[in-house]
Amino acid sequence: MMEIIIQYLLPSFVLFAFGIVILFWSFITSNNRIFSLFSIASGIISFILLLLNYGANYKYFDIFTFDTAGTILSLLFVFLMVIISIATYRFNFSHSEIFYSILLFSTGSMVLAVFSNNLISIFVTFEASSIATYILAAYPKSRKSLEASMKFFVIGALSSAMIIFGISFYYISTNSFSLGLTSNSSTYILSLIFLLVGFGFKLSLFPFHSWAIDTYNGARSPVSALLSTSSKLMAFAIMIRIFLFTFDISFSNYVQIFFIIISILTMTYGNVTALVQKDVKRMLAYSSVANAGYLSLIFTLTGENALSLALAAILVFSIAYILMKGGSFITMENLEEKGTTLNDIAGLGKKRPLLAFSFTVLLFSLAGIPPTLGFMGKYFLFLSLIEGGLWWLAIIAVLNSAISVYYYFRVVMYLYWKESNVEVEKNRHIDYAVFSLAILTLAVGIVIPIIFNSLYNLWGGLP
Amino acid sequence: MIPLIYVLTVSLMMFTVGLYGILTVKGGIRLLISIEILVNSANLNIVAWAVNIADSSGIMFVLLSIAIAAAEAAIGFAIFVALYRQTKGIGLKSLMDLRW
Amino acid sequence: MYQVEEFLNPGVLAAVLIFLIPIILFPIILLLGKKFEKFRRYSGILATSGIFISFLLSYYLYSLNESFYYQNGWFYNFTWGVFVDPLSIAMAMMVSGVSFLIHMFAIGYMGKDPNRHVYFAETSLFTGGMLGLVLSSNMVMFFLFWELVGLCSYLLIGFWWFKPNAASAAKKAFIVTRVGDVLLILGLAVLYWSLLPVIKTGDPLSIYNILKYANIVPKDQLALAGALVLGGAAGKSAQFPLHVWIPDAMEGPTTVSALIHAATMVTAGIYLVARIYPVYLYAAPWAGYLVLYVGAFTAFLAGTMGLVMNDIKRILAYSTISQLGYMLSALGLGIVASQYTISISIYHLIVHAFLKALLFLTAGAILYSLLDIRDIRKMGGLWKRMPITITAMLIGALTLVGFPPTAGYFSKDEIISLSYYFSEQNPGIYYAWILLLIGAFLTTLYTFRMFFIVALGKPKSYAAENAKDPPWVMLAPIVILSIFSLIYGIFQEGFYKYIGNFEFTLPLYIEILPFILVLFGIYIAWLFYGSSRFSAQNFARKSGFAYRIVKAKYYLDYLYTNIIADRLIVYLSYVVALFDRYIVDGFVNGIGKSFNYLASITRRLQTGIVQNYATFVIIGLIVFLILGKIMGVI
Amino acid sequence: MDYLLLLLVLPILFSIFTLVSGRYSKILSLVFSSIMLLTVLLFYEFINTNFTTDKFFGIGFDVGLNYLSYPLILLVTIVVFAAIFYQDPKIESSYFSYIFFLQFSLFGVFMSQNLFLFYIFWELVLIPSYFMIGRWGGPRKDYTALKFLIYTHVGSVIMLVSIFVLAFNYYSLNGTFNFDYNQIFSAMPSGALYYLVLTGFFLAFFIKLPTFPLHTWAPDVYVESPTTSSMIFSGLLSKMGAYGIFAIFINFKDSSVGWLILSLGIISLIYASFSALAQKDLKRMVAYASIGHMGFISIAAGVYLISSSELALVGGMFMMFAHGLIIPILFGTVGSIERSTGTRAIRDLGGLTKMMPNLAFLMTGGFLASLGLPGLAGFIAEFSVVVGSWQAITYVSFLIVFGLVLSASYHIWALQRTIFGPYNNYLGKIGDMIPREFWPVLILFLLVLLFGIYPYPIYHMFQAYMGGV
Repeated sequence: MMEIIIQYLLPSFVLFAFGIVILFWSFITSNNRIFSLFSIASGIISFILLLLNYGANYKYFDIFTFDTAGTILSLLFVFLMVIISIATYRFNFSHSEIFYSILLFSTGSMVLAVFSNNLISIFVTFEASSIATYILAAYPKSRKSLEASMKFFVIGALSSAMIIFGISFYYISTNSFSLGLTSNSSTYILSLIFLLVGFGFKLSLFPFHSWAIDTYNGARSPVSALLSTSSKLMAFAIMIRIFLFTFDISFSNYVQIFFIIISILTMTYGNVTALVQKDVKRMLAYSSVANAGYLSLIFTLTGENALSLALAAILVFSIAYILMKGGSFITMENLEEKGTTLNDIAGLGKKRPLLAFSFTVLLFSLAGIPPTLGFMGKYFLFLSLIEGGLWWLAIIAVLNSAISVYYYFRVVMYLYWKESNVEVEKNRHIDYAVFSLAILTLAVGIVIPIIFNSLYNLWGGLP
Repeated sequence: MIPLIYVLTVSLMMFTVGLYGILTVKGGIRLLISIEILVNSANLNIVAWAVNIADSSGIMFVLLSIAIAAAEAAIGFAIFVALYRQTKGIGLKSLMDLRW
Repeated sequence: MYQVEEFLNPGVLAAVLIFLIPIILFPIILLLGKKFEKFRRYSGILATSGIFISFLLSYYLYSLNESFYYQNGWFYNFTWGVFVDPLSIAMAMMVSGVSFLIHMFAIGYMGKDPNRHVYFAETSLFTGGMLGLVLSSNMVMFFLFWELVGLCSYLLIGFWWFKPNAASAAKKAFIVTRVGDVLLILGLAVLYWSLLPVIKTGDPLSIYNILKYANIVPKDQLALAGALVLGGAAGKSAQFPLHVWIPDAMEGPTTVSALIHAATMVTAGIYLVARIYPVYLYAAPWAGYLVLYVGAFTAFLAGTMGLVMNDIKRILAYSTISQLGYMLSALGLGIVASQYTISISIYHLIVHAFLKALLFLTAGAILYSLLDIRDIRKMGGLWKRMPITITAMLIGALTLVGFPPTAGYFSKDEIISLSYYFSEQNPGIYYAWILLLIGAFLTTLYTFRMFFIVALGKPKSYAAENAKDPPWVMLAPIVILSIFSLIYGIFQEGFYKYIGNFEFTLPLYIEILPFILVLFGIYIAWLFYGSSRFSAQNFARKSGFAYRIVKAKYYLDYLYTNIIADRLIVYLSYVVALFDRYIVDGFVNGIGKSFNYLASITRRLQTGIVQNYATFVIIGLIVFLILGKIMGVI
Repeated sequence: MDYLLLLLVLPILFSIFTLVSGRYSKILSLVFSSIMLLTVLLFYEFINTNFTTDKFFGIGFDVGLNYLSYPLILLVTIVVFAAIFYQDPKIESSYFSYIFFLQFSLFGVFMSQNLFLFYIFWELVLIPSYFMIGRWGGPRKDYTALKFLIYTHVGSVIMLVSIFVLAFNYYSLNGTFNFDYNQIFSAMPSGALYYLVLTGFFLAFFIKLPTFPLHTWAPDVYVESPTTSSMIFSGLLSKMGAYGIFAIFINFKDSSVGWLILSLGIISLIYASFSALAQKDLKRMVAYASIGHMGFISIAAGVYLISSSELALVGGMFMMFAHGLIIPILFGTVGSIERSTGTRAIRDLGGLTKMMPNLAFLMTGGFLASLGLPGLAGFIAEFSVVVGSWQAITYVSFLIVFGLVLSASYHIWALQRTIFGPYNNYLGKIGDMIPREFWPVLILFLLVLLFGIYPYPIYHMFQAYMGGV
């Protein structure tokens, strides 16, 4: 028993260990590159360890289920972490060891969170990652980032209180913290609502999204990359386990209607408001809200075929989402000093061809232009909507993505045929990081239809 | 043995108080306090039920959540201190550079 | 009539070469003339000789003395090929002959023009197109050449493109004829669908099939097709109400007017009706009446308008229109009486080609020596100064009015008598007879008005005083044509036999009635214009209102040009353009704008104050609780 | 037949080569495009051959040539060759790589055999077009590029939803996914979903075509682009819509739809003629002329849906080929007028024959071809459509021929104002078309003449396609 569970916990423990090592190493040197190399190394190690566990489906009591979907997601988290560490190789701030160690801690706890299958473990891991990300958002303690982190923290604390309430109601109605239990009492529904509020904050669904925009905008770009992708997908995985595998059993149409409203509002709000953003980073923040809307479409589905298709599709969407959103934010990192408005990125195609090209590919992917991965993600997601009979919802979704094309391609316009005299300093590492993401976006996009079959029923803990 | 309903009522009161605090207070520290009240009302909920059905896992959860709340409070306090260093003051209304 | 299978048959080859040679000359002359300055001098000779060859070839076809057709797949189930029968042979010989003579004249007439190579290239292309038109075996191919000659007329009217009148006249000619052409297309469409079920396989629009199967097609469909085709014919042959373009077309060189707008192209419409004659013959009767009365009315109307013109070429233009009306009404008569009267119409067509070419060439000669003065009131007393030309003109005039023993007497009076002959069995034709009779009188009147004013009296301009006969290269065609016009009458019998005879006899007083009218008309013209016993001005002043209407061409030009084209269409187009800009496109842009507006509202939610965000969260919570309450699960 | 992939691989390679080849790219791209021309001509052997991979969810890389797609691919190659030959001086080296990329995506659109692949290539076309408009466009290029992008993209995404609906309907009927053109339409849903599917395809194709209420992107795009792009866009982008209609949309065997698109076609024919008549800008007038011609395609499709008249449909197909050859001539001549005189306003021109005889010749030829003069390719198409549609719609045909008269009138009017009449001396001394403008346009014109007199080579392919259908 013990040695098996160790094998599954090891990837995240490696991250924790390295985080501590980095903290101690900072007594020896304060060289940012060493820490970055440390985190890259740890990332690679835990990546390999995760790959070894790939395909397993192992339940540790009702606390963790180590299923393949979770493995895929955590592989993505670790991969993004490595990319971030590569991109921030040239960081020159004081106490960058804090940044890296906390990056490792948060990623590790996220890795645990996507596996956890019990409200206690979910709560603990979720809160651990949230607390870590509060600190990350504050880094490097500039006024903007502090304000971002403050807002993040206040709303986060509020919603963690909501989560505890939700858990308490769940506990009251089922006398247990383990998922998958049903009840017909009204406290059960209360717990559903409170949990929805609590986790919807992390996923930045419509009424609970406001913090996200300011935080992604104010925080340092790699941090925004982490927040808008990894932690969001972690919350998403948790919500799948809670809502699809638990509440859907007895109150499916209730969940469905909630999420139809939420997803429509979220998509539309994000896309429409992004239209008028002059600041690219803020625009990306809004678009990530919109993407949360796409993600939450899965909860509107009922029916065996539709759900199994959607659960596979959501993995494709998550891969696409991590690659393109993370890449876009990391691109922003390069402009952080000069400012990230449209005028600042103008003419990037001439100054930094490689970066501009990669960013363009990522934007195409965000806009859902085939054959990029972003298109495939949306494609399979909407396919599952049609399968579930919600074709009108699918139409709303595709119209939303059609709107989004406007602001993505306006950025491309500024990249390539607008001029500005803003000087952008050269940073090879960011180029490589973003370029690798862009290439992956294209390559995986082409192979996805072939490997899509293998993405079916990878979620453990299905009722 | 206090009847369950009393406890729950108290927790409900605490909940409303905390909520009211979060929505109204001007300063950051008071915000932290009201969040603590909120969290603890929930904890109280769980504890009461755990005692009611004599289940240890509830107690365990509450212990964890108290610890986490403490950590959270610490972080929040740190953030507000750092903010105070930057801008002499932690009035919540004064921090609105990032908007629209 | 038999089908020739193989292409390499002397008859077929000859028929193809007849129209291919002049067409091929077009690029050759154009390119050579563009490359070498000094080739241009010879371009006229090249073109003329090429057309002479096709004249010889058409004579060869005539000598073969057999009618055959050849057709080969073109596209879909349409075919291309040649259709050779007496009708087309006669037309081909007329076209190539007249065109040959006019080209010869043009060698002198256009001799000084810098772009004469373009002129001759285009005229030879035109001739090729016209020959192709008369020889084509399929209505689609026919239509191709039909439009080709229309294009050439467009280009040649606008030959002096720098003159604004010429440019606008060319535009007018093209668009007015285009109206007819689209009607013709629809007519072909009707024919196609009405013949398709009848013939199991093959080309519904091949002339052979049309002639063969017309009798078993429903009558009303045939009538519809006939009416639409007649529209096309009216456009090309300037019949009412599409006659307005020919007078303006006189802006082009006179030789062009002679060749295209008098002798050959304008007769294409008549040829079209004659070509698919059975379609009308077996159609519902109203089609026949339509043909007849369009023709007769045009003959009358154009005669009246010819009376009041002062531009010599326009007078001739209106007389052309009225003569075409005679030809058309000749066909119409036959149709109404269901008789085969093509020969009479075509005979008048050919006679008219000679005499009108003659008249136009004489007019060209006059313009040539009067330096392009076209107003007859500035002429006068030219008989003394250019005797040969004016004598030829007199011959032409006599032939036009049908003065025995000129050819006109045998052709035109035949039609009038025919109308009377048919009106005996068929009273509906009676009015046509009246119209044609008056038309004959009017013809005499305007012709001799023109002749007297031009020939007699005193020169009324400096140029007129020292005018003289043109060089021989221009006189020769005139002389040849006048000889033709004089003696062609003797071929009447033979021609009728060749095309297909239709004989009838009438009492003498009817036979000579037109002749009496002609004498009367000449006398009146003499009274007014020869010996100015009466003054035309006074007469015009007395009949003021009628005069004004006629002078204004019955306001038809005004209606078409000023009201329909310049007012209706243009203003409508402005309205449509504004609609496109502000409604259709405005709607599209409005969607974008409204989204931006919406965004400027929604972004206000993002106040930046953390407690508002907290409030949103709480509101969301409450809303969901209420929703749960509504759904009745709490 | 694996050779087919060559048609898709070559343009991509060429576009990469031209991208890296720097200042040699102009000449290189000319060489490449002529190579493409030869290749496509050789591929006449491979008509009716397919290349397929094994399928996942009915999605495979299935490309093929048939009698409908081959003429279009030939057209694409010819027009691209002419446009590259034309070489508007505004454009830079990297432009050509976009052209070849566009060629690649167009080939994909015309060759793909299942709807999924079709959609992918259909959307892929947007990217090079967006860049070509935006980077080398006129003063309003940003607005135009984004308008074009959003407008066409909205249509496409709704088509995507309809493709899904079809696919799932097929799935529910046969238990397997299948996106093949010929089979997926056997599973046409009923009720609201039917109209959804209809709307999706309708929007996608008729926006691209473009047809009356959905046309406003086209004039902006054609006018804002440099001449080379105008030739390519007007000649080829509209053909995507036409191909979609003929290959896919006519699978809706529904006569009421037929009446709808027939009336839209007639309206856009007349409407475009009126708008063209009102234009002050010669290039914009030509743009509207192009829209008017596209009306014939929807007329043909509508007539086919009403009465399955093969003549009309084949005529419409031929129209799409002829129009692809004719419209570039018009834009080419207008472009050289603009280069030479510095203006496009009809008011400022006049009597250009004096200074630019070659231009006068080609422009007259192009305009006459565009108004459907017999002997030029446009006539064959218009004649087939009008004759073919009589039986189905009898007297409605009068509206069509009214549109013909209108189009004739504005073409002739423009000719009279620009190249005839007195010469406008303010233009001063101007030169004629220079060789790089003259030859491509002449080649196109000679092709138009050839196919006007001897349409058989193309016409029989479309007929064979109809025979196959």
